[in-house]
Amino acid sequence: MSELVPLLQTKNLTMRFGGVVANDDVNFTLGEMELRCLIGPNGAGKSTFFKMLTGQLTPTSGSVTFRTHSIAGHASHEIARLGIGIKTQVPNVFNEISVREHIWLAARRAHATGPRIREAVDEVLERARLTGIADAIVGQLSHGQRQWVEIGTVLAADPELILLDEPAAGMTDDETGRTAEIIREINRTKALIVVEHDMEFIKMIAKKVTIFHQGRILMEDDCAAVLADERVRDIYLGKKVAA
Amino acid sequence: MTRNHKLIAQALAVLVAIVVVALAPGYLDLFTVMQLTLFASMAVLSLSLAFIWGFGGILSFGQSAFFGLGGYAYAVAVGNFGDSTPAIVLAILVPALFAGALGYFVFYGRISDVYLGVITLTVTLILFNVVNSTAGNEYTIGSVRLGGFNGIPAIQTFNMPFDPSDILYPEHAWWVTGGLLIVVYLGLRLLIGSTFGRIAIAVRENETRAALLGYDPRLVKLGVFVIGGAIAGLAGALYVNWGAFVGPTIFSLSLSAEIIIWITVGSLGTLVGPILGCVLIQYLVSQIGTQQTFNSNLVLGVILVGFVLLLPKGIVLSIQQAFEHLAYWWGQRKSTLPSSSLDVPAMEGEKG
Amino acid sequence: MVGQGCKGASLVPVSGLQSGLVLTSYLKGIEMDLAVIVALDVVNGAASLFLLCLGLAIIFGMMRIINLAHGEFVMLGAYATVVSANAGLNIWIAMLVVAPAFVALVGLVVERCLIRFLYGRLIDSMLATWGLSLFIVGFVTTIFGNTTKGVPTPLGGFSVGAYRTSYYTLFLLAMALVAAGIIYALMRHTRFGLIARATMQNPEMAAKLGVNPARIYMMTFTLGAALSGLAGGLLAPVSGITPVMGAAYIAKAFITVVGGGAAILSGTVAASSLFGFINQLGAYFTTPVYGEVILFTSAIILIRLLPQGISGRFFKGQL
Amino acid sequence: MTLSRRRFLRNSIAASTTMLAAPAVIMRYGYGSEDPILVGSLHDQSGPLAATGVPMVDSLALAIEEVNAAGGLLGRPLKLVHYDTQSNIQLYSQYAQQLAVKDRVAVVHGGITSASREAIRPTFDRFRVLYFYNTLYEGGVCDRNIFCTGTTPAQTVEKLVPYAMEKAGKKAYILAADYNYGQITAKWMTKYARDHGGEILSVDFFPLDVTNFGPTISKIQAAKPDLVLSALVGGNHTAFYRQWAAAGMKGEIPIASTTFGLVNEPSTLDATESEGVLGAYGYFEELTTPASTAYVGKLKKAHPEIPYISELAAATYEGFHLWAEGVKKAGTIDRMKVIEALESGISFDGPSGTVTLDRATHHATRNAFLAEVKDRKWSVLESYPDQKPLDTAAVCDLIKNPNDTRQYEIDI
Repeated sequence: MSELVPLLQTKNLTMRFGGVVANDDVNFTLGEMELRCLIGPNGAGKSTFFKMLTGQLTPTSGSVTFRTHSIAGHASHEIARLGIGIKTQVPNVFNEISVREHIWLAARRAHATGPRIREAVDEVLERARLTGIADAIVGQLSHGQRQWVEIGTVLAADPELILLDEPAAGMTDDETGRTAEIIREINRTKALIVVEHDMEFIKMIAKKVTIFHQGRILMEDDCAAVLADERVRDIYLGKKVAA
Repeated sequence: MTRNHKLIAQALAVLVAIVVVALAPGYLDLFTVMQLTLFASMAVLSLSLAFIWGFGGILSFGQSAFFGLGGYAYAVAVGNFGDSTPAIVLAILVPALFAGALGYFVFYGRISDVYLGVITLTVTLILFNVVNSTAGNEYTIGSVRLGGFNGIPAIQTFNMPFDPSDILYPEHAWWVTGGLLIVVYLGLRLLIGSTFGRIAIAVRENETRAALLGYDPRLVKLGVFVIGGAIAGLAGALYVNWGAFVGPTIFSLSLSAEIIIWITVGSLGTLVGPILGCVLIQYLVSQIGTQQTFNSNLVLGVILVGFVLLLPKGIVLSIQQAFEHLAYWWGQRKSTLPSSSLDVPAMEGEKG
Repeated sequence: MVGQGCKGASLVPVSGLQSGLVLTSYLKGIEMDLAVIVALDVVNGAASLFLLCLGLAIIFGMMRIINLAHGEFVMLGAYATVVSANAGLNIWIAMLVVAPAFVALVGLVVERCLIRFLYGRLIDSMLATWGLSLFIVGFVTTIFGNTTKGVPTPLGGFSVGAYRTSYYTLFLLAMALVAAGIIYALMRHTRFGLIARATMQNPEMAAKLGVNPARIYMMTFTLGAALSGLAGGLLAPVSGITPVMGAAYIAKAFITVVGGGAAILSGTVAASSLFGFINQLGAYFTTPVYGEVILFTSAIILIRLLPQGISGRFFKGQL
Repeated sequence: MTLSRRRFLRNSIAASTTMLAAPAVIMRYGYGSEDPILVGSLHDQSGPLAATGVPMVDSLALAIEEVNAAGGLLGRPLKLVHYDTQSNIQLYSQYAQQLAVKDRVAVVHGGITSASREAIRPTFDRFRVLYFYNTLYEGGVCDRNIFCTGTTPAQTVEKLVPYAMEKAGKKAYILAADYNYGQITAKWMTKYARDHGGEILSVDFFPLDVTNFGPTISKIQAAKPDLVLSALVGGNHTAFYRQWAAAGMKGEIPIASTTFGLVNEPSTLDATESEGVLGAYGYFEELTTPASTAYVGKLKKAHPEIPYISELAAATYEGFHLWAEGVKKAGTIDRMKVIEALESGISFDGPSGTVTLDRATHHATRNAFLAEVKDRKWSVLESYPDQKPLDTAAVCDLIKNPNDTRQYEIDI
């Protein structure tokens, strides 16, 4: 995909916690309808990056631009209304609410009328294969099911940009395949950023991959090139990087 | 199916409540009716916190601040206007505005958890101290002296709307208070079922998730808090109407704590529970005072501790659970998933 | 400022005038001795507040349990002191040994019979301890009646210039420092302290380290109770001893501990110094009523500015 | 709001009540009026005010026993109906309704703080139940349905302040509890000090939960008064006397108080802390008149745990006997007839001497005494016979305005 029209752009984005630098001078650009994978070892700063994109953290310095809106430091709900949705790393759901209600809460922001909302809810339930447990209480579901509830919630909100933090974690092979399928399907109309550790999964979906290391962007290239890169292997094997 | 059954059961319960309220004065002696009036006004107060705590996830240690403000607003207004009609309106508006200001300060400052509790508690203590030191003649609003610790005595009670010469009899005061309790209960029930109520529950369950879906948790909580404040203010007016008296002890720490006790005893996350808990504890406290054998504190303390240890979920949810187990035993239910509770119970202690 | 000539001219605002007078003379810097005395009052206020809060802070900081029976623990400490001293025991032993030991024992029993069922349930634990506080008040009333003969303040007084104050003020300050020192050493240099700090920062981590959290909680609660008892013992000679005396302490202690934040020692020291300072100065320059109102207002502002308490901002991860 | 609709509402309500009222009539008027005459009592037996309330109830119970032993009133025995108000104003209102509406007592004795009295006074007015308030208070209540038998500032403070100034000097520093009693008493102290050429250096008020008096003690020293006048109230405030002594101020500046010793302060404090404090009340346990020793003997025999019998207990005892005298004179327990009998100048010779009810104010003309703490006991120095409630009399005339129900704040 082209980068002619940046959907999302960060400039010199930096986040410090006391003495710890979680993100350092990150310059990141994402085009409309692009699908990007983020990889990197634990502590590389991927989740912090996501939190700054969604307003959960205010960057120490630098800017985030979504289309024409500068969103760094804005409240989460304002950013969400602009059209950024996120599935966080740990299932982040409403435990005491039914699955249907859960999806409904997301769908009613995206659709104007009652019938249209109900339609959208049924559609998402079907797509995320949640129809059978639509009336169950989320807190009583398994970890994998809750992952799907969260993915469904993000889908129902119908955002322009979807951030997925480890969507396949804890899923069976079958479910992982289905997730990849859904991601490709979404990507026909929307942009996505996906954080994942599972290289097999990356291979299923990735076009372009960005590597985070120690809070910075180490490299950015298409999937095959990244996987072939010496430095990336070193990082994942825990060796020191000679760069 | 079960949802419909539940609705029918609830509608029946409300109907029974209306009939009981209407017929009570005919069958009970006057004192019992007056005592029920008190309990009903306190139950409205209980509902106000039950709503903001159980459905908004906001634990206020200072709900009595709004209750007291409502009581004082009513007393001052009725003393000046001579008509209870606008006074009741003010008793709702003043605490609602105050809750709005306090809520804005708190929620937009991202204060939560136990810190929120401390702020609400402290505001109550300030109100107590301030009102307590208004004994002098100079503290007069219109024609009403605030009276400091002694409070405002002999406050005019409710009259027929816009007719100050027609003061309500105790029986009528009961109809008004009991009726308003039902109205507040129904109103809250509808509100919880409405879009706003469902969003409020979502915010209670997971603020971050709600925000990431585009809901402003601060605004939602502020709305819940203001509604709770307004209801508590109404309860204050009803309370003053019952006792014809208001004093600064209405802002006391012990009343604030007592409301929390009512709700826990009755079951947090329900609306019926807090009403039950309130009436039960109030009745108990007044019964304890009629015996001389045991120190009142001793008895109340034992009961409270016993409740927390033996029925931590409160009466309503415990009974409901017992019924569900029974039903399960009789094999009447096939569902593999245990059903949710009547209302949505809050998960305390798991947050943060 | 109002001049001296106004003395006794009008009735109602007298106290305001007088505080104004004291303020001017204080600001003139003439009365050095008065300044010393006021400083002593302020330090004493902070030290008493610190002693009163420490037990609550340890229990809250490490167990996330707000012990609403804290005031009653203080009261039990005072009663233990008074009863044993009136029975002929040396006052110092009564204050420094009997009071903390007795209340520690009470704390141990309470933890075993009540608190241990309530870990992780903040609200339930508050309700249970509220019930406990009522129970203790009722129990003590049943045994000792509504009032009890106190013990006289030991040590006597001394003069600073034209002013007199008691040695006991200095003793309280010293005891606050000693208590802080002991807790610091305990936390820094013992195995219990190490585990306790780990528990404070991450309860799950501590459990993974193979420590039995139940035992740590039991010891912590007992320690907190002992410190509350010590505070009661130390305050017994300068307070009115009644079964309901605890009620006067609980709100202030609660606000101070939460204002201090999660770091037990630094947070409590900072918050009690700040609040003690504000309260005493407020009481001195205005009236005790406004002293309290000013204290409460500043507590609200503090929490608004620092939603995690003082230590959440300045002493993160410290003791 | 149209009248006709409202009237319809009222009518239909009335109709439904009559229809449903049948069983209630039986329940409500089922009690006969024979057998015991019920005497209501509302006093705090638990909570912060318990120390004050317990001796008052004991004293009331003793008085009832005495009357019963002598054959009762109007040939009927008396029965005490007591509720523990638990230091909680709401319970005062609740139990007041219970006594008035359910138990239908002939008279109520009770109320400790002025706030509790003001909470229940309208209830007894409304349900026409005679009410006796037997506590020392700030004065000014003007209501034909209530009799206040305790002392007011004109009876005690008026003696205490000049006496203390005579002894110590003209410059005084006032400490008072921060509620109505303290605030009004402080005004009276100021007035009496001024009247006798004295000067008030400062008036400081303290919330009831203040326990640290360090800054106050410094402030007092900075002001250098000859005398400290105290209207501090309750267990927490007792701390002042202890911290005062601890600072070594005991011998330096004398203290006179209108509240010290009302509960049992001299016996709970150490001699070094209480020695020399001056107080003036309507009764001291140490009075050696035969009536006083007999009363103390009986009460302590029945309730040996009472630490001290103060004016509060004695006035309750005397208040009850005054009511009994009124009933005897009226020959009925009918409220209005008893009030009229009591207004005819009824008096009773009690432990404090002769107590007479004043018709215009419904307060008591009674003896006052001034005493000093010596070795943890009061030593009575002066007695002032037949002190009239002049403060309340300045604002209240129930002969002229029988329908008055206000509590006046007397302009001083």
